[in-house]
Amino acid sequence: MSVPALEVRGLVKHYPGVKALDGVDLVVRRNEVLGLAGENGAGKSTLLKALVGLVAPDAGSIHVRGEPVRLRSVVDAADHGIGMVFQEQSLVPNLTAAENIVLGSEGPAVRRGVYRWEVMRRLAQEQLDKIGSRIDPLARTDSLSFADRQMVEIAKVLRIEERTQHPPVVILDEPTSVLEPKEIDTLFAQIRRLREFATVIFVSHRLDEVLDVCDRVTVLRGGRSVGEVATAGAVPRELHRMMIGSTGSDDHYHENAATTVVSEEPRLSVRGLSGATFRDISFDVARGEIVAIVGVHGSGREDVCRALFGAEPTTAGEIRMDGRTIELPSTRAACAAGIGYVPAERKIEGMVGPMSVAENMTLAKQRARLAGPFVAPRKQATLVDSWIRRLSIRTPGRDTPIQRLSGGNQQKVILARWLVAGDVRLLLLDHPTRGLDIGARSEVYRLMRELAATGVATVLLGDSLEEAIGMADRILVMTDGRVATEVACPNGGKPSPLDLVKEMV
Amino acid sequence: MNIVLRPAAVIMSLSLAAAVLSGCSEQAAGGNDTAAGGEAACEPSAVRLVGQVRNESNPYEASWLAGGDAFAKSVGLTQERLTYDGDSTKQQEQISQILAGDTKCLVMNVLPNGDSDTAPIVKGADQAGAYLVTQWNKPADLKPADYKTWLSHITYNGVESGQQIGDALATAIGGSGGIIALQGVLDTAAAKDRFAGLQKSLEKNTGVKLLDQQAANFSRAEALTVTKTLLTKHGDKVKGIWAANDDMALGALEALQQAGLAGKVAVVGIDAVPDAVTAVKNGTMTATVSSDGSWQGGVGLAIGFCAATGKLKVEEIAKDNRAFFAEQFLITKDNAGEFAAPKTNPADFECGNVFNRVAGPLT
Amino acid sequence: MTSEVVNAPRRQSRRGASFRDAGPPVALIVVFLVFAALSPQFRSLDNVANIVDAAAVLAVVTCGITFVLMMGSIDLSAAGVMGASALTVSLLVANNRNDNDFGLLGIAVAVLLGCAFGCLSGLALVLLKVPSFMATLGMSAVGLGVATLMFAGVQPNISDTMVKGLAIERFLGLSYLTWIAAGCVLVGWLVQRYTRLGRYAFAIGGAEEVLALSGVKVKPYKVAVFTLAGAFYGLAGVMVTSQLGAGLVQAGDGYDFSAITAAVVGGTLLTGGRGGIGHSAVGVLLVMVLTNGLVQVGVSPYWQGGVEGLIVVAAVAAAVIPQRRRNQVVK
Amino acid sequence: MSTAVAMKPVHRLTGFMPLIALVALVAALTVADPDFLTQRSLIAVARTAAPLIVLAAGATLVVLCGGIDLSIAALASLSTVFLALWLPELGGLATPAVILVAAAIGAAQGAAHVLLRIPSFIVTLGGMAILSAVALVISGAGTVRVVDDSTIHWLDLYLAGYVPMSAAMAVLVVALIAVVLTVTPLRSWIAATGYSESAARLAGTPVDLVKIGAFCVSGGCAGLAAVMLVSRQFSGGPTMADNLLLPAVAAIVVGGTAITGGHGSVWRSFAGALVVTLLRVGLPIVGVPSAYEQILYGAIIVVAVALTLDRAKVSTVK
Repeated sequence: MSVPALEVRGLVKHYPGVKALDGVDLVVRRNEVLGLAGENGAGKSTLLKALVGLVAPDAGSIHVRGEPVRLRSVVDAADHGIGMVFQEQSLVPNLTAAENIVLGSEGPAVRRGVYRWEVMRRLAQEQLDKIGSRIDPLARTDSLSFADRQMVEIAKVLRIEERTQHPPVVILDEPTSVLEPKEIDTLFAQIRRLREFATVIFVSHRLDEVLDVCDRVTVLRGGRSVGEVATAGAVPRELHRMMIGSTGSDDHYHENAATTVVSEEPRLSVRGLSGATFRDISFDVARGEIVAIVGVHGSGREDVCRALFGAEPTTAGEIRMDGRTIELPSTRAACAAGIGYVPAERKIEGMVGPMSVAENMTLAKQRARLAGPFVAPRKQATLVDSWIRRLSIRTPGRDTPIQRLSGGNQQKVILARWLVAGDVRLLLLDHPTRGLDIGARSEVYRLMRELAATGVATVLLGDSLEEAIGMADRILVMTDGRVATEVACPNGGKPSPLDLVKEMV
Repeated sequence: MNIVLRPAAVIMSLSLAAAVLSGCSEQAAGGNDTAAGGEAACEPSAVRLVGQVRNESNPYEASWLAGGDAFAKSVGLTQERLTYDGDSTKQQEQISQILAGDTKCLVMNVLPNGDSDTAPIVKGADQAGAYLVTQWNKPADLKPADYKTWLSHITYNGVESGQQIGDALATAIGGSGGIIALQGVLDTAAAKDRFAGLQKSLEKNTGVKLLDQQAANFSRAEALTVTKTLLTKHGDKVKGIWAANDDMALGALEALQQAGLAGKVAVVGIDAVPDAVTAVKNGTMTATVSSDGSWQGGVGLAIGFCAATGKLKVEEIAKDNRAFFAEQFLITKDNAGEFAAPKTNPADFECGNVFNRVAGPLT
Repeated sequence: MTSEVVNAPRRQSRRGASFRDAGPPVALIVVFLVFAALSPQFRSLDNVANIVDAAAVLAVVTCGITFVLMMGSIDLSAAGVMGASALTVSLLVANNRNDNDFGLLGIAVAVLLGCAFGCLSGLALVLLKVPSFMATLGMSAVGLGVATLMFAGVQPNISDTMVKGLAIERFLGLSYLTWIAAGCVLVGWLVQRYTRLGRYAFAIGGAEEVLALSGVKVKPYKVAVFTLAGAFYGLAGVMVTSQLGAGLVQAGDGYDFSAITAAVVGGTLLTGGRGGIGHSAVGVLLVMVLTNGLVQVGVSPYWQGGVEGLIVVAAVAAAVIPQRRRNQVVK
Repeated sequence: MSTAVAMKPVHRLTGFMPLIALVALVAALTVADPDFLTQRSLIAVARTAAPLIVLAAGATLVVLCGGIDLSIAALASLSTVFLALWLPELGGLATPAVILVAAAIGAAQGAAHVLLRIPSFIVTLGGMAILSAVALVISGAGTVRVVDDSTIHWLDLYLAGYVPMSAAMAVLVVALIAVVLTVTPLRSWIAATGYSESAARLAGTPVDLVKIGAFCVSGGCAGLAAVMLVSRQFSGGPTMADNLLLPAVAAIVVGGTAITGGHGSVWRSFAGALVVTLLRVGLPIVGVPSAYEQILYGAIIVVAVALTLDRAKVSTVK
């Protein structure tokens, strides 16, 4: 058998108080697509960072084609033929695609500090050709669609080929989390094409995807590799069981906890709502109902969601809450009306990273921690601690900066933000499970069900069609800024993703 | 913040309590309250000489400090040089810091940044019993004669100098034609007086027409741009340029040179900085008015030194000498040679001679 | 002055971007036409040449500051660096203080001194992690101190005909200094468009952490950008000296804020990653047209500063309003 | 988790850095001139620093929100003129009137920044020019003398014979702002706005009001600083406080408040203002020549910022 392209032996990494990697072993064979699965905190990110030289391991070794190596930086890793497509896209938005592709290793495109644009365009084109992308290399990156940017990113990583004579190792960290189904298909086609000349490590929270595109999956748990599965014939549940260490519940979406919607006056009633990117939107959400809005990029569903939170201006239409017409000139007005919003971009729009868990949790509903006009430290402590317990948020304490928590726990704090005052009547959830692992997702789902049971109406922009179908009582399909159709989605009568996709395009 | 907050609150409430208990007072307690006031004469070697000007980076004020140094050296002392970058608050801060030290034999020769800065300096010096001589800027209703240790205020008659150079300019352009005026920093007495002088001159020389007036803030660079703009605005109508100081006049000269008008437009200024005197001598500038920086720097300290050492009794200084215009001369091509190399004359600083250059009481 | 994370949630539409780019030139034309209508002297060819001449020094300073602003940093060291360079050059070329007569070499030394100051600011930023606002403010004070030391009480007047000639001699109706400034703008544009330094400065303003992730060592480029800016200030100090015929400590007074104003009015963002030399050149002209126009139409000197401030705010507002968004971050 | 525990001592130390810098500076000045460390001298420093402290404290709020207020000094100058003009007619009411008007002007600038979406740097830069022009015009471009200063004279007195009233007022203002921020949701709102404006807005924080409020307080503080200056100078002038702008900003940054917003406090600016005052006043007093004084000022301020900056809280330094 040939020497593996990449091998990791007994890698250990300590962070203060945490053992992120506890002797991980990993073998990546040449020209295979290896899936890496594991819950948040299983050590995936740390392992990947170690592989591209961003984290120095405390013990253990990394072997590239049998040779032990020490990777000190991204450049070092690239010299050994290892490159990574980062979860948060790592492109400079105000440079051209070509510049991003050659960034850091311009080679002949820059001679003595002077750019040779034609050479650069050619170099970039070569990379883009490899993956069959037809993006204009000289387009500014921030004018490209998200999926196109992902392509640019892959093209950029493939530049490492030029540094070594051997086939490169390309790491894709959560590449699908923000892609639309069609874009995912394109990406998978690219990955299969990549396999012809490269080795791929693929990381995703969506186990079906992992099984779909990978040849083999290694499962991490608690900083160790706990198993390896050949994907042919494997089912997600088996992987899931290995990831969490026990048999996962079949009821991922907690469907049996779904409340029966009693037909009564709707909690939210939208009539003829129009804005810059959407027109004439009308729908109702009853108390305790979860309504999902699905649609491709550019369907306008995000903007509808933001308009309902007063974060996007509207030009016409009426919004009623519990029968009373409300005006939403600002996000503050929406808050006062009992509307809560969990934005998709958690790190930018959701949380205030350097501020504490307690401050983040009470940011929207200050009233909950006040006595008169003053902050009551005891009241705040009791309140925050109780929500930390109720949502089992894993944090060293309420005063820990939220940026030190894992993604799932951060998201729980953001959700708790709307619950602490107990006055939320409508929740707008924009990709609430983006970037969360299965365990954390499941907890968010459970929470949504619990809230629905108390009568909270929910508008959900799902991370995937499956999620929308699994959680929603009703689904609105949006295309080109309009509601194309409405699909009932009761327990036991769920539509299939295919049916929805047909409506979406 | 919580940790910091508690002691702060305590300190706050304590200090408030203390205030209620003890009431307020005019002056900080402690230190020496002996208002010297000329009672006990100081040993010459114990006198502390302080000279304060805006900055050391212009020729006029540099020569002021040099004059102060020369005087200090003549009596075996050194001058403490203070500069405040034309920053009123910084000047006050420095003064109050100086006055917080030993003020028994302190002599200060100060150039207040503007009229408004004089009162607090005077008040502070008076309370601390420091000898003070101020120059140039002072509000009219504030009079040294009302104070014990504010020995004198020296200035030049800005109206007179503004008028003198205005007249010289009028003569140079043959009594008729358009001129432009470059004003100094608008809220200073010097700028206002000098401009008032120009207006007087214009009343007399009816043929001369003031085409435009702009502020160039006593700055050579600003004068350059403003002059260039005014030259294009008024074109050939400009026969002369009146500048409220020499720096601006020199800036205007550069502008004329760049516009190819060198020698065709008459320029006048005030202050007699070396470059301007040279220019007058060469004929590129028409006239300037002397104000002798090094003499000002020396004589202010000398008056204070004489008073501190008891050679000059404050009560005995003639009332007219407590606030006076110093002699100034119109410098034209004829007499420029005499002013080309200003020297300090130690004799000027003898206690008997310090008021020799009094041209008249302040009006 | 913050860096937004790479993938801004809502992209600028391309139309919005072009709006921003078109705003300042349109404002320039409008302001010019307004003054031209109000004052016949303003629209004379002489005055237009005068405006362009007067813009020379500010243009050079703004060239330097633009690169720093593109990175998202700020530079307040122009005043000090120009003062030091003005004194240096006036003491090195033929002058009344000493027997030096180094001519062009003197100019080169002054520019190099500017580089050194810029380099120090940059080093303070990357090594000591002092925000550029403070690092350059401190450097400005140091520059003024050095200049005052060299001044030593006597104004150095230059007699070097070559240096003085730069301000006096004309080519095609504009002074040599103006052509030098035009050259600087061209060089600046080339640097910004065609060199790694320029493109990286732009990229640092866009997403600094991405550069680091791509294995680019950002720090040397930051220092280099400040050094380049210092060179421009050094040259500007020489130009002021040539105009005034003397080395003044105050040579750079006020240029720091005017240059930032010019750059921002031209459409360069203080947060970095947007704008450039072309924008700044338009901004410089806009500021100069305003200054000149207000004098030409006879606005009282008391009010000139205020009216200028008002128009600058209005110009920026006019450029910004078409692309206002409700949830926009403005610092 | 032990992370937090391990961080604490370091964190505490950085919190005290402005204070340490202050003490070090006093020590250095004392070494240079032993006469510097006298009671009277320190009292004079406290009195001197008062207007700067108040100015810096107000502007700190704007900086915490992620903006900058360049108009404070010009606004203080204008306020001195207002006060000097109004004292004869309004008497004791002139002081609150001036503070209110200054606060209103600050709020107006804040509103322009928020509503027109113009960067605060530009709004306040323009504001600086406009306010200066107004001050020049209404004062007739000259100093306005205060003949009867009886109603503001109290600011120039000494509490208990030692504490300058202006300094006590400055401490009071700083403490008041700090206390109000801590015991109300304002601190969370301001910090959230400064760290991440979009996140703050989407959490329903009244970002616009918070910003306008910060500018309003900044303006009010400029007004109060103006009252202190007038009580010290016995007059108002259209350019009187102009030179305090850069020292005030320097005070904020030297205190360790992040110029990018979010992290910092008014107490830090308090210490920063004392450091800057000591540099402005102390260096020439202990006999440093003018040219070297500027060089030292520049160098020390850079080093002081390097010391006080809390690198754990401020990720990117621009």
